[in-house]
Amino acid sequence: MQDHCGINRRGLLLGASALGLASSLPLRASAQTPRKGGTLRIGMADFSTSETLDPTLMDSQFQQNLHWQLRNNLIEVGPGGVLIPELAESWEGSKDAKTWTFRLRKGVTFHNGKPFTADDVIYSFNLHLKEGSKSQARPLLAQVESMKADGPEVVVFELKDANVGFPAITSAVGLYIVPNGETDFDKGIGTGGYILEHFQPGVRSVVRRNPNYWKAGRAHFDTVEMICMKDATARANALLTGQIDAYNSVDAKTVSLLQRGNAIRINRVKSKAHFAFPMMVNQAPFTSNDVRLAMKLAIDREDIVKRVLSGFGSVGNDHPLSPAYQMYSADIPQRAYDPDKAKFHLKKAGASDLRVQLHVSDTPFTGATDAAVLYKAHAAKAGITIDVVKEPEDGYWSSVWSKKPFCATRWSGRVNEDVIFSLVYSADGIKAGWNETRLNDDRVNRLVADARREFDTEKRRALYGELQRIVHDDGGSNIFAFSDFIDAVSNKVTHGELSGEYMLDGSRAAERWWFA
Amino acid sequence: MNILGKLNRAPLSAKIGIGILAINVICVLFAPWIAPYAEGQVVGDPWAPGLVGAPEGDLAPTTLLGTDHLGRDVLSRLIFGARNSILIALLTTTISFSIGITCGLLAATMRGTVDQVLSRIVDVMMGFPTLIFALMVLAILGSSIPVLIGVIALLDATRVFRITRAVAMDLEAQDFVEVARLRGESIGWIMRRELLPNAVSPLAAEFGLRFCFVFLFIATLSFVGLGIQPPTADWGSMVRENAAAISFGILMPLFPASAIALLTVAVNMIVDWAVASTSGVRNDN
Amino acid sequence: MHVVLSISAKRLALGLATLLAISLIVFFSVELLPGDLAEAVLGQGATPEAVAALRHELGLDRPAAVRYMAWVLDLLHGDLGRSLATGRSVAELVADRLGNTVVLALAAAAIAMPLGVGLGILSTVYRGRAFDRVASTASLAGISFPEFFTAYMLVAIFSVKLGWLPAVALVGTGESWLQRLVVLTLPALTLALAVVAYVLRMTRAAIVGVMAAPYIEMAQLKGISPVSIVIRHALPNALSPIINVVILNLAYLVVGVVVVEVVFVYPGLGQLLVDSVSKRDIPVVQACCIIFAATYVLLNLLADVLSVLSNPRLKRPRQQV
Amino acid sequence: MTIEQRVISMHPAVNREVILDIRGLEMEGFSGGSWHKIVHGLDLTLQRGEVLGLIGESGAGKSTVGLAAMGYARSGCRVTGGTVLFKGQDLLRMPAAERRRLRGLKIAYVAQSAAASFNPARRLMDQVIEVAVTRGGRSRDEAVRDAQDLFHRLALPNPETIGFRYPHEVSGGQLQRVMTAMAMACRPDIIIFDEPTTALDVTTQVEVLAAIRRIVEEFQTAAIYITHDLAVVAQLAHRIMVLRHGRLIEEAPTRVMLAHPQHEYTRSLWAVRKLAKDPEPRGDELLKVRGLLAHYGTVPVLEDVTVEVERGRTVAVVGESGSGKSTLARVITGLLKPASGEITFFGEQLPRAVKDRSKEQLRRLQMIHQSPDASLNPRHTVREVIGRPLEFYFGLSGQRREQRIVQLLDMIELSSKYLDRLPSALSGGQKQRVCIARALAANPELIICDEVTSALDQLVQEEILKLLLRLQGELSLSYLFITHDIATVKAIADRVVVMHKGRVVQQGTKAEVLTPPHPAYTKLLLSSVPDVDPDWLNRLLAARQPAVSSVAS
Repeated sequence: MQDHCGINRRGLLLGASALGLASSLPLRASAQTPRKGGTLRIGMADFSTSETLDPTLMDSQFQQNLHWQLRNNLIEVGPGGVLIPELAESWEGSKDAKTWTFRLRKGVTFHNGKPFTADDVIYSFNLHLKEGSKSQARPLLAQVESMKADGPEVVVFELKDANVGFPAITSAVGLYIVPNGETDFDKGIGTGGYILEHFQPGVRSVVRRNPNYWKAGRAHFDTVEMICMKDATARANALLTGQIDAYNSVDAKTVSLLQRGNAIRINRVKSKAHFAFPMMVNQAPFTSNDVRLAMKLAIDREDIVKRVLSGFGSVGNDHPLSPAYQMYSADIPQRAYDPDKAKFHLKKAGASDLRVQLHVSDTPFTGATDAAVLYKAHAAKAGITIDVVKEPEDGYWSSVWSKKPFCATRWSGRVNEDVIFSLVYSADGIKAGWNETRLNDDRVNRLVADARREFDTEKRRALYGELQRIVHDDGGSNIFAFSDFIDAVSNKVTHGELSGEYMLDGSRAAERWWFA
Repeated sequence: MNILGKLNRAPLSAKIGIGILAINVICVLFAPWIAPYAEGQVVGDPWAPGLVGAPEGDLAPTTLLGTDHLGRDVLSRLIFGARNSILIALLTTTISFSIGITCGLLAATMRGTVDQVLSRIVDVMMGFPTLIFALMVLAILGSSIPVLIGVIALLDATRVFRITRAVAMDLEAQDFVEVARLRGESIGWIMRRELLPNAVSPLAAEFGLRFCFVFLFIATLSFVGLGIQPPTADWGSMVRENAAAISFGILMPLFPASAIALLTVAVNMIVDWAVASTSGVRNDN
Repeated sequence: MHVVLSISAKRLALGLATLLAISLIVFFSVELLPGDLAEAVLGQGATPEAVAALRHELGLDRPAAVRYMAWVLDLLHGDLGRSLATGRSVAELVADRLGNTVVLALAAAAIAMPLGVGLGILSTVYRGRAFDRVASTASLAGISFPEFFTAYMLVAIFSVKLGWLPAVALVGTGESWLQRLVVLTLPALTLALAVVAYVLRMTRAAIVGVMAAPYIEMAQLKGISPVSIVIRHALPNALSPIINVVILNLAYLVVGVVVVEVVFVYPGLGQLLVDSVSKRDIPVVQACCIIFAATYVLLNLLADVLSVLSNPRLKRPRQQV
Repeated sequence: MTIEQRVISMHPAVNREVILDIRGLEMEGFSGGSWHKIVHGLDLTLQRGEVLGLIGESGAGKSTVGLAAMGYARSGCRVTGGTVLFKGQDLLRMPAAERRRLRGLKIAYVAQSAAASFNPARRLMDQVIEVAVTRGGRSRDEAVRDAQDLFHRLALPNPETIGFRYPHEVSGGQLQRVMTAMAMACRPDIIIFDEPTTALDVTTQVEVLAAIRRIVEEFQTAAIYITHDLAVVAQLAHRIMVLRHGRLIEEAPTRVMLAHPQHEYTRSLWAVRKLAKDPEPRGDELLKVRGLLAHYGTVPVLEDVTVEVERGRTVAVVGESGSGKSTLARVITGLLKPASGEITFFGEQLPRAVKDRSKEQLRRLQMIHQSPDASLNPRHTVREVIGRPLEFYFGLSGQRREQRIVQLLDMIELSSKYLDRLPSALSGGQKQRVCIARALAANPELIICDEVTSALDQLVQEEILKLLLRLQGELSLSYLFITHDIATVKAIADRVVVMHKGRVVQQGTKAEVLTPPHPAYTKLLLSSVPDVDPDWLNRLLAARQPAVSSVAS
């Protein structure tokens, strides 16, 4: 059977379970007709002075936004996780889901006037694959056996193994399309809605509208300026005084204060990002699933969401999928704080006075230390002693995470379920160094492979449901919370339904928003 | 002379200073008994107004100074904060003065190479931006309270060294030190018994200032994410955590900031008086 | 004048030695930082192979001593190196921001130094009286507030409440000097407030110290007026410590403004340094530290020379009559 | 001007206008936390053109009274009663601004230390003419010319250019004369001279005294001349008032006072000059210094100095400041390493540096410093000061140490009630006694006394010298006595070493050195020591008119 994955079908496929997650005012906003003009100024929280416009390097919010102002992917992820054809007009997979053919959009040109062709796609993807590439997209593309152009408008990907989720991969951060042979990435040449005027890393960027933008009904602003603002209060002050029109990473404490006036609107979006305390299942005492269960039962998730996330998040259920994922299983009962039951499991494991060390710092997420301290208090009621070990913030990922048997972690959302399960919970993940719990369960490995081959949505849903259940019951990770994205926006700015992939409307605010 | 009599004759500023200090000391000693709530207890909505600064006609608030960003009682946290802040500042200043004074006296007594080496080391340390130095050390060693104390103490010690050295150099030129040298006394004895007792008064003034700057430095470090880690209450962090509220017209962060300022002013008033009364300098003309 | 020159030369040599020592410390303490650029770049997903590859590419696998020598040699040729993270020239990266930092420091100094010295002189003239007490207590209270708090207060009042001045100091490319001045007002004021108190107290202390000298009593016995005594008789003798405190605070204004830069989103050198430390972009960290240290050394040198010039005893050593 | 004129002018002025009239002056000083009376109802009158000598020991209140004559009280002092009438106006009751206008213009002041009283940051000329230009109604040029004229009259070298130097570029004696010119700049009615020559060497003192006297007479300025030295005041004053503890003891015209002092206290003031030790024959050699050469940096301060001290004898080293006599002490004690030469003590050669000497060597050689204030640690009690050498050298502790301390106190004639006092609670003489006890505690053979009496009042000087003599007799101590004061030499020495510019110019027994014929420098030195005789200065100036400046500078 050949599956034609055009937008309608895909929308049906993926959008069916999409929840109305954006809590802001999508209806009123989208009812208006977009108006062109004005300068949008955004205060960006996440940036670095050392960043460039090389698609293979780093991954800050600032960079993502700037890339998507200047460049396009083959596929765009819309609100509710819908895949929208971008530079690819359509795509289809072979029956065995190993060959994927992308048909490219015609008549698109780069900012420098060069027409967009299949060679550009192949060059752009190869940037990540070439020897010595540091790209975070590289593991995602590891499954690609070969790429070839079939005329200027068609690109064919041959995969090593079947993967029905491959098209979604092309929407990933980093897989922006740049002109064939481009080496000076800081010129910012792309096919995007804006053309680069000025870029000073760690300070700001200015772009102006691309008059020849191929996408209809997008990129409404004359210019878009992004300003790097590390300090949350500075961002709030700048918005309050009208020096900027929007900013991301709102300090949860100030949300209610920002909402006092009526000039500012808070955009709160449920995200796929989760916080967890992973335990290595191959290290004592976590080799016993009873111990792991006891640890999972001994944490009061509600308390942490309320106190560490100031309520801007939701409780996790010890598997990596939030309701923002298409294949989220609502059937698995929510695990609750139950010290008595935890004691029972401990007794069963013969570890009644369990003492463990939890290695944390605020590097994985702000408040990780607080969360650990709260966890320590919760667990004490189950007779578990947690010694919170405060590790240096710098070097946390290299010397603590995935090295210590019990630590803190954060995972931002991934394009689809396959990526997160294969990357973090499979045997392949152990090889690649991403499997922080060292879970090596044959059932998991098999289910991940099966799901990749399964075109039928409902069957896939069942497979992923089983995966979630296994990780929930037997996995090593104590996934206690999903965070929300909070942006603050001036009421002058209008927009449609918001995407939950990243802050600022999936990092595409510049293209999607307009001034009322 | 008896202390009470001396106190009685102290100028008004010194009396005010002593009063403020006494209140702080009581907070340090008896925090759990006098604070209305526990250190981390959530008592209301975030930034709820207290009796002070509540808009008229509002329901009677349950707290005196309102609540902080997590809804904890500000007064209680101020009282507990006094304990942490003051003890940390005291410990830090004590360590920095021990190091600074020892090295300063050593440099002044030994002169020559020892003096040159110590002075150049201090030059180098002072040539480093303080905050950057702290950032790098804290990045290497991790931001725990002992490391924090050590880093600030070391940085402050450079200043103490300079002052001690200058004072001790003057003293060292006095005949009584020469007498001790001629007697054959050891360096240690000269430092401890001849120089130190006479250097106390100028150093006391510095102690007052340095003591207070520890609060500020910790607050600044926590501003860049390296200070005292929550949920420990300390004044600097309280200012930092709640500073954002100022933009919204909420005065809560003023309370811990004022606590720091008050203590600073108080300590310096006392020090000014102590220095003036021991050195006997008067200004009547 | 040869005395001034010889003292300057001596100080310069000492300063260069200090710089050399600082360069050593900078270089090798960066080595001590846990993790390195390779790991910082690769982040959560760093595999040992990728880290090793990147380290090799960046030359981090050469012995530290070799890299230090190469770095110092380049430095002597005026080459600050290239950023490991971006490959951009460090000099380019630093130039703009250094300019910004210096402009801010000068703006703050323009407010703080005359104010501090002036108030210090007035405090001495009126010492022991209400003006002196108020100035001393207020300035003390002023430095008791953390800088970021002062900054937020100023923003809350002058930007959010009154709307007179911008809340963040965004400097682009095309503004006029007047616009720049407006933008710089609040950050400069914040810094000035932090510095004024020191300058005031030190100025006062320096002059009061001189006021005990016999020549001041002599001036009083000559019937010179109190204001004239402070300005014409005491001040010239207190110049050296005052110059020192002014210059040291100037150094602080250049070097210690990270916090103010963050609050006002001002792209200065401090922020670049802090950011580069966390990113382990070693050449940038080293360059910034050396620039800061050089600033400190140079300003100290300036203070020494000015002290000598202000002191006839040093400027004109005794000749036999 | 001839000598005859000066002699005539020494007669007291009669029945001239009273220019200053102090009645019932009461003053208090602040010490130990409360106010104490320091001047008790003093009366003083000064006529136009008259020079009044005000003498007394430290603490007598003479400076306080001198300043009160300007309506000025130092910090820690206040006027509590009486009137100070200047030309009939009460200085104490007029507005501060008005009083200030009189100072410098009508009443001027010459301070003790010119080096400290000139502003080091400003040129001399600016300071000299400041009042004349700002309030004296003169143009700058006028004032400068006048100052140069005054410099000339005061016999300053290079009178045209000296004013454009900074204070540190001019010697102490010259500065004192420049300060006199400054006082004279506005031709005041009164000048207060507050010990203007006390800090100077005797040879310099002569010149300054001569200059002051000449100019005061030339302009017929009334003056109050404050000093502790009767011999000095005798050369200048028409009339002398002796103060003690803030009270007037005796007042008389100069010649009357010198010839017939009425009061016991007045007589005792120059008693010290009568003390004289009979020289003893040579004894066994104890210390021998041979061919000593020393530098400070590159400047030579001792050149080929050879000195011997015998057991139980006193060698006095005399010389003016800069003669190298104190350096000699520093080299012998090991504080300053000589470039060459050797020091033999007790038959063995002493290591050059103090840190290389054995405890025993250190113990035998003790030193007493000039200023008891500086040589006692202000934070150590008498017990600690005296007890430390006992503990350090002999390991004494507890009861035995205590006994020995009391014994030592007894030797220096202090009672044991002083044991727990801090130096600040002792008088200058008591402090110096404690220093002596500290040296004695080591049971030394030789004590180097570095100007041990020069910071003390004359009466106290005498007591200390007597004490030292007695101890020498009892303990057969040897002293190396460094001093600039010939009277002290006469009082204590067996042998004398005269030093000048780092060299020994003469040495021998006391009789040999003090009786003519003298080498040139010794002669200058001896002749410059003032006599208590109003005609001494006249005679001296007459005798050595051409010679003075060639040898003394």
